[in-house]
Amino acid sequence: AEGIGASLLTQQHPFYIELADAMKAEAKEKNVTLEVAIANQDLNKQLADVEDFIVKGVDVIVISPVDSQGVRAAIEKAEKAGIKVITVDVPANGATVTSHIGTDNFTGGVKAGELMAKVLGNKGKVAVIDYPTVQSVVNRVNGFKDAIAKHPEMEIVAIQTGITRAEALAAAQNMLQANPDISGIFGFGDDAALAAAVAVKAAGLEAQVKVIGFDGMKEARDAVDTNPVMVGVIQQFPDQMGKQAVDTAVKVAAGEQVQAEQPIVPGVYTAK
Amino acid sequence: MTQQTAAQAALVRALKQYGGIFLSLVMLCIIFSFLNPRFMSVVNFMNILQQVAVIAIAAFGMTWVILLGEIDLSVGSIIAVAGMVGAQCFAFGLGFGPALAVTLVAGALMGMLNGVLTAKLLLPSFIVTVATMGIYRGLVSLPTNGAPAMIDNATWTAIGTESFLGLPIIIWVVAVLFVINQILLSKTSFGRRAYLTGGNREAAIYSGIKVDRLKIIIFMISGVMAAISGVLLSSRLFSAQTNAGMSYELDAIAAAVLGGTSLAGGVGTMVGTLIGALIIGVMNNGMNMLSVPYFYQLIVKGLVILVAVWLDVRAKQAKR
Amino acid sequence: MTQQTAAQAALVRALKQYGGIFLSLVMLCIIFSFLNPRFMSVVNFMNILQQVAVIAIAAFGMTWVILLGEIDLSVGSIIAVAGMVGAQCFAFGLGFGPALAVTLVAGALMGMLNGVLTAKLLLPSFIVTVATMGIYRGLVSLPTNGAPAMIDNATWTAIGTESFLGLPIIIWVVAVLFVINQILLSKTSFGRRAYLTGGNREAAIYSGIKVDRLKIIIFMISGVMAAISGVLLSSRLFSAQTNAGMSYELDAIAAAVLGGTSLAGGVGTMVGTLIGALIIGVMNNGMNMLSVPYFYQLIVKGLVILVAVWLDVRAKQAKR
Amino acid sequence: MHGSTTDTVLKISNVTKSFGQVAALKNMRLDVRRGRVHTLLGENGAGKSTLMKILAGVHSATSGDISLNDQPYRPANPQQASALGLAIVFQELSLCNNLTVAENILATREPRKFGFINDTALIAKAKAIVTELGLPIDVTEKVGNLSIAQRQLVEIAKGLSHDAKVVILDEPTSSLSDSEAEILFDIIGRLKSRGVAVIYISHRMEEIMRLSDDITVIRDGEYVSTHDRDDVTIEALIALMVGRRMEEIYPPAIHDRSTASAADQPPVLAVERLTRDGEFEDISFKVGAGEILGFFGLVGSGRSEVMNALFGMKNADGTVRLNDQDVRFRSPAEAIARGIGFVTENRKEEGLVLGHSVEWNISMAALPDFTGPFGFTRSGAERKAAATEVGRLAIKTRSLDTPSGALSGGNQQKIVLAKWLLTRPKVLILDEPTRGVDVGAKFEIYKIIRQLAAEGTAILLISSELPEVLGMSDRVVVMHEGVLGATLAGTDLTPETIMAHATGFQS
Ligand SMILES: Nc1ncnc2c1ncn2[C@@H]1O[C@H](COP(=O)(O)OP(=O)(O)OP(=O)(O)O)[C@@H](O)[C@H]1O
Ligand SMILES: Nc1ncnc2c1ncn2[C@@H]1O[C@H](COP(=O)(O)OP(=O)(O)OP(=O)(O)O)[C@@H](O)[C@H]1O
Ligand SMILES: [Mg+2]
Ligand SMILES: [Mg+2]
Repeated sequence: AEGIGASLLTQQHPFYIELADAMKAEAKEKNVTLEVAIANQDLNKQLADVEDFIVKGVDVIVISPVDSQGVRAAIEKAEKAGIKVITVDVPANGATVTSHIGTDNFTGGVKAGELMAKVLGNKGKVAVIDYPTVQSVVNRVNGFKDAIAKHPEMEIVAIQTGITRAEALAAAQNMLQANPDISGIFGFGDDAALAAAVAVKAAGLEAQVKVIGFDGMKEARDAVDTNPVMVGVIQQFPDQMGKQAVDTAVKVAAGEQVQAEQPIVPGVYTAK
Repeated sequence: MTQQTAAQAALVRALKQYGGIFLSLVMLCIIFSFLNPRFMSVVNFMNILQQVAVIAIAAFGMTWVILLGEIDLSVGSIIAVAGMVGAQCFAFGLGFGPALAVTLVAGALMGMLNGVLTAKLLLPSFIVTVATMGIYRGLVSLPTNGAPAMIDNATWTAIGTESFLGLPIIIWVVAVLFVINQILLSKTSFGRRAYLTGGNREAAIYSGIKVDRLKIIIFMISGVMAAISGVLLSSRLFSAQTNAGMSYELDAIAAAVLGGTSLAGGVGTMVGTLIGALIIGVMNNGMNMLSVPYFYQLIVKGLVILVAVWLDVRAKQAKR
Repeated sequence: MTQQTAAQAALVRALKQYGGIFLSLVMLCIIFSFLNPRFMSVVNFMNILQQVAVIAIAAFGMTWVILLGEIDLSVGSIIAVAGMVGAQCFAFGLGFGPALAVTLVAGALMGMLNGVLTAKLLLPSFIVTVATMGIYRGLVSLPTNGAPAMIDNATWTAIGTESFLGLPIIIWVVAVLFVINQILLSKTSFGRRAYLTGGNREAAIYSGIKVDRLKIIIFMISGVMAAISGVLLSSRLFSAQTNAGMSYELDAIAAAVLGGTSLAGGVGTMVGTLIGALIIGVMNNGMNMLSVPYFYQLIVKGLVILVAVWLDVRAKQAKR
Repeated sequence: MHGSTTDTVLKISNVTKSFGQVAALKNMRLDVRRGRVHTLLGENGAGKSTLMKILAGVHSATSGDISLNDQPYRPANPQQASALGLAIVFQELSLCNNLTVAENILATREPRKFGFINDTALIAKAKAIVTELGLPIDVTEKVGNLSIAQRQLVEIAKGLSHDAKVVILDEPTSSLSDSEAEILFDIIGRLKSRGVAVIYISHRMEEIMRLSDDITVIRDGEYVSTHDRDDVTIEALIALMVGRRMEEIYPPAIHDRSTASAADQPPVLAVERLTRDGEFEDISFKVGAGEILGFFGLVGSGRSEVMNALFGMKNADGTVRLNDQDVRFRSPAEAIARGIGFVTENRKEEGLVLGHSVEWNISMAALPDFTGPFGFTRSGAERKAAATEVGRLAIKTRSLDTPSGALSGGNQQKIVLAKWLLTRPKVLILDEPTRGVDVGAKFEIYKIIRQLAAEGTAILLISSELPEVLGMSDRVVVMHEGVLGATLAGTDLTPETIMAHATGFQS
């Protein structure tokens, strides 16, 4: 088969679903074949997926890496086979790709921190729900910490891991129980933020605690519109990312030159 | 007077039977109370009970299965499917009652498939449920292509968020299911048959127990319990997540085994399982309260499970 | 002439013993070849072998453990720890040889802990290894706080990427380990003791087998095999991932059970396990080649496991 | 006396053994001399197997002295015991079903070449052992595929394959019929002539009198007395063993055997041309109410298979009529519902749930009777019934809550019997019901069987003990290699005719 092979991190998250949908739509538009493989957050599976793409003989491979360093093996294998690689979302480390299209997660984290400072009046204790094994999340949280550190009267009192929505809910409940004076929670993703909002409501702290999320999928944007606890969400644009990835892949296949870095700056979504 | 001594005797007996594991639970609670005074509060215990509900209910079902000497690894996936079935029912326009019924029937059917494959085709349940774990996890993702599905039925979401007579509904559900399972296991012939079959399948067959039917019913119980867990989980999250319940089967098994259920079959109680589930819940909650970093939580949780099971094994040996 | 008939007889015997499962493998290959002509190519078979190596080697170790009637769920975590230990050794300035040695010793020690807790404290191995699964997964994250660690030792990474005599080194490693395990299991009294103990522990003790020591050694074998898997995996990925090998234990168990190893203990072969691992590998690869969407892959994989185990169980019943 | 020290191989004095609070042995003593068969006689639970397990290094004595060839003897494990020259054939089968006969016999002693097991030599060596012992067993067969009697022979081969100074045989004949037992007696004779000391445990008085040189009686874990075989009678031994005199071993028949015939009354159970490929064919018999129909045959003659088929465990062709109605049971549950009971031959695997209490085991087949409204167990009634059975059969147990696995073999057998008595069967199949049961208890069981017959139960009694079949049955069906040899009654019921049909010399 010819065309584009895409290896995506997961298919159980709205961000990646939207990304995949946008890619499929654009591929149809441009009339190229696109095959999608899901790594299910396992780098070894991603490598296997890429190896299988190589056997199948695709023209270009688009990867949303499971891990920025570990993806090197897959990229090198593809390049060795003469197949150009484009990364989306998470950049690759230690290997050069033809182009990278992705959100600047650190900047997004900084924006979240600034928004938090703004809604809390530059003071107060905040908590974070994180997912420490994912590089893009680590960048977001680091950006958030950086921004908060600029405000001397603000303090991060608790960081807990909440990978799934259920885990995030328990983590948020327990953090609120342990630190009843928290006034803000930053969730590394929509799931974490939405779970935190539920926990705030269950604890009856709607008047005191504000929640900010990251990703900005529809469910979270709706929550920002309707739920006063959800004061804002950092919005990524997977639709743009997917479209751009396929466009770039088509250009690469045609031998055209493309930009090595195509950053997509996240937006801040607050209540209408 | 005699009543009091009878109660005392019952307490002594309970302490003997659940001594090791009960001790572990109490010790954990004491340690956490010392480290964080907020741990010991009614609100927090409600929190713990609610957080542990999903695992506890799945563990009740798991206890039956393990009692037979079998295992059900598909429980986590059934939890996810149940939530999704509920969400799809509402998307289809059904009301709360019918949606709940359809969800529980779906749980029973998934359990039945596990049971039939194990009992009738004589496949080992471990491999059957590893396979159906994948199959059900695949199925749950089909309607929404992997995305979560919102649930906006007010009754459904009330289960996970509202209270009744001052207690969260979730806790009522756990309590009622505990009592039902406990009675079914310890007071009925059905429960006795499970114990006997788990103890020696061959002897049970020769004594006229319809082992295949029993096995299928018990896998159905496990499926229904998992489905109820799925209802609670999705109601707490206002949505059906396709990755919901991932690896909860291991927590459910850990709860049952902590509670003294023997993986070889024939031995186990619902009380033990409940205590086991509480240990897991208290541990998660306590460490969150202390802001223990995630990786250390994993380590501590593993160590506590080891110590608790060891205390229990020791207590049982001493009794002999 | 006689040699030929001897070979024929061996083939017939192998077909009888592995008939069900071997048939499944062949059928899968035929189906995939029809659906995608690129499937049937030397390059692709090398691909499959490399992709399945990590699972296959872990499954060799798992076969020993299951043969004893025990289980090792910590294998996936040991795979991750092994990679991380290697990475830390290099960060510490060690060369390839010492780093490899330290990694394998780490694997043996983790296995030993599982074995000692199971054999000496008499805890059920399921719960011991559920606990150590968490503990080891926590440990792997400590050095880098959850981040992956790069590995830039050229020899280490060559294992996963280079070839020797035209065959990828990974495939050599699998082949050598297969032969070693096969001989150890079928031709030495150590292997025979494992069969005896798994078949009837009491009888083994009466026959003078030091069952505890045997159990500890076998868990160590499983730990070392998992560590080798971890070396291969990290060399393929140029890095140690803290979530590496997650839930690979289930694939390893599935491979062993598909290959006819009985979870009740006492029955199993390395050949069967290798075939079982290949079925899993062929299935993953074949469905990728056909661009089967991920969720359908989960479903199909579950169904194929069920059908393969069922064919095998049937074949064994018919033989009787 | 000729008890010189050179003659004494094994000397046991003051040995005590407790399991928690249970004292299984109190101040036991025993002198075993070379070239002699020393029989240990005692009721079920007297402590015989426990003493043997101490000798074998499975248990260690709580206190006391044992010396082997005047050297202190305290084996830490079975391997040490075997290295010191002691071989044992255990009472409970200790074989590995998934391995072959050869692999079992030579477990941990496989012949090796360059450190690897030499399978050819393994099979040859096992074959040599089996042939030397004269056992009719294929050494490449998996033990799981053998009948329980054949497994017993393998167990014997395994125990005797060591070059031992002392050989212990713990109820080796309990699963054997007379012809296999003869093989064993031959072997014992050869061992004796080689100067080996044999410790022998059995509940069969005739063979004890025939085989033994010395007989030691023990009771309740305590030494009673030691006798030269020529100086005692069976009656005297039984009196010492059970602590009272027993007039007879078989209770008198209820009705006169010569006139009783199934023709007078309609049969309760009529089986016609029952056939199952490769196992048995054309089996036909009838049994009337109150009749005891004996089944005799050699090992593997297919009696148990026929009964399994009758009981719904296996399919078979042919017709079965119960009270003049055609029946075809697809499961034991159906058979039990129609009033059939089945005391199976292998109590450990098919009879008992060893981990559960005596009470639960006794009530298990009659569970529907103890089920009240909404499926609740009627635990009061259940306990009362179990207590009654324990009393009636004199089952020796600390309490109703004791796990059945902690009881001695004979008492376990009584539990299985109690379980089926509770179902009040119309037809009761008894497959080796007195296997491993002591004479006192045997008499109790015989009385119960007779009483059941008197109450109108039709009884199928399978036994490999000729005296038992002769003493108990109204008529006897003899089977040979899966076919029905003859149905004998009245004056035809002699040991000679039965054996002739069983061995196939007359057909
Ligand atoms: N492992 C054990 N734990 C507790 N009690 C035991 C154990 N083994 C034996 N006993 C008890 O020790 C006593 C003696 O048992 P043992 O098996 O030696 O009897 P036995 O003389 O061999 O009887 P039988 O003729 O029925 O075989 C019995 O009361 C039995 O219940
Ligand atoms: N579990 C089994 N699997 C395969 N074959 C068996 C099994 N049990 C018995 N057989 C075979 O079936 C035949 C009949 O055995 P069965 O046990 O019915 O004989 P029996 O007359 O009851 O003898 P006994 O009870 O004295 O051993 C034998 O040839 C035996 O090898
Ligand atoms: Mg005994
Ligand atoms: Mg028989």
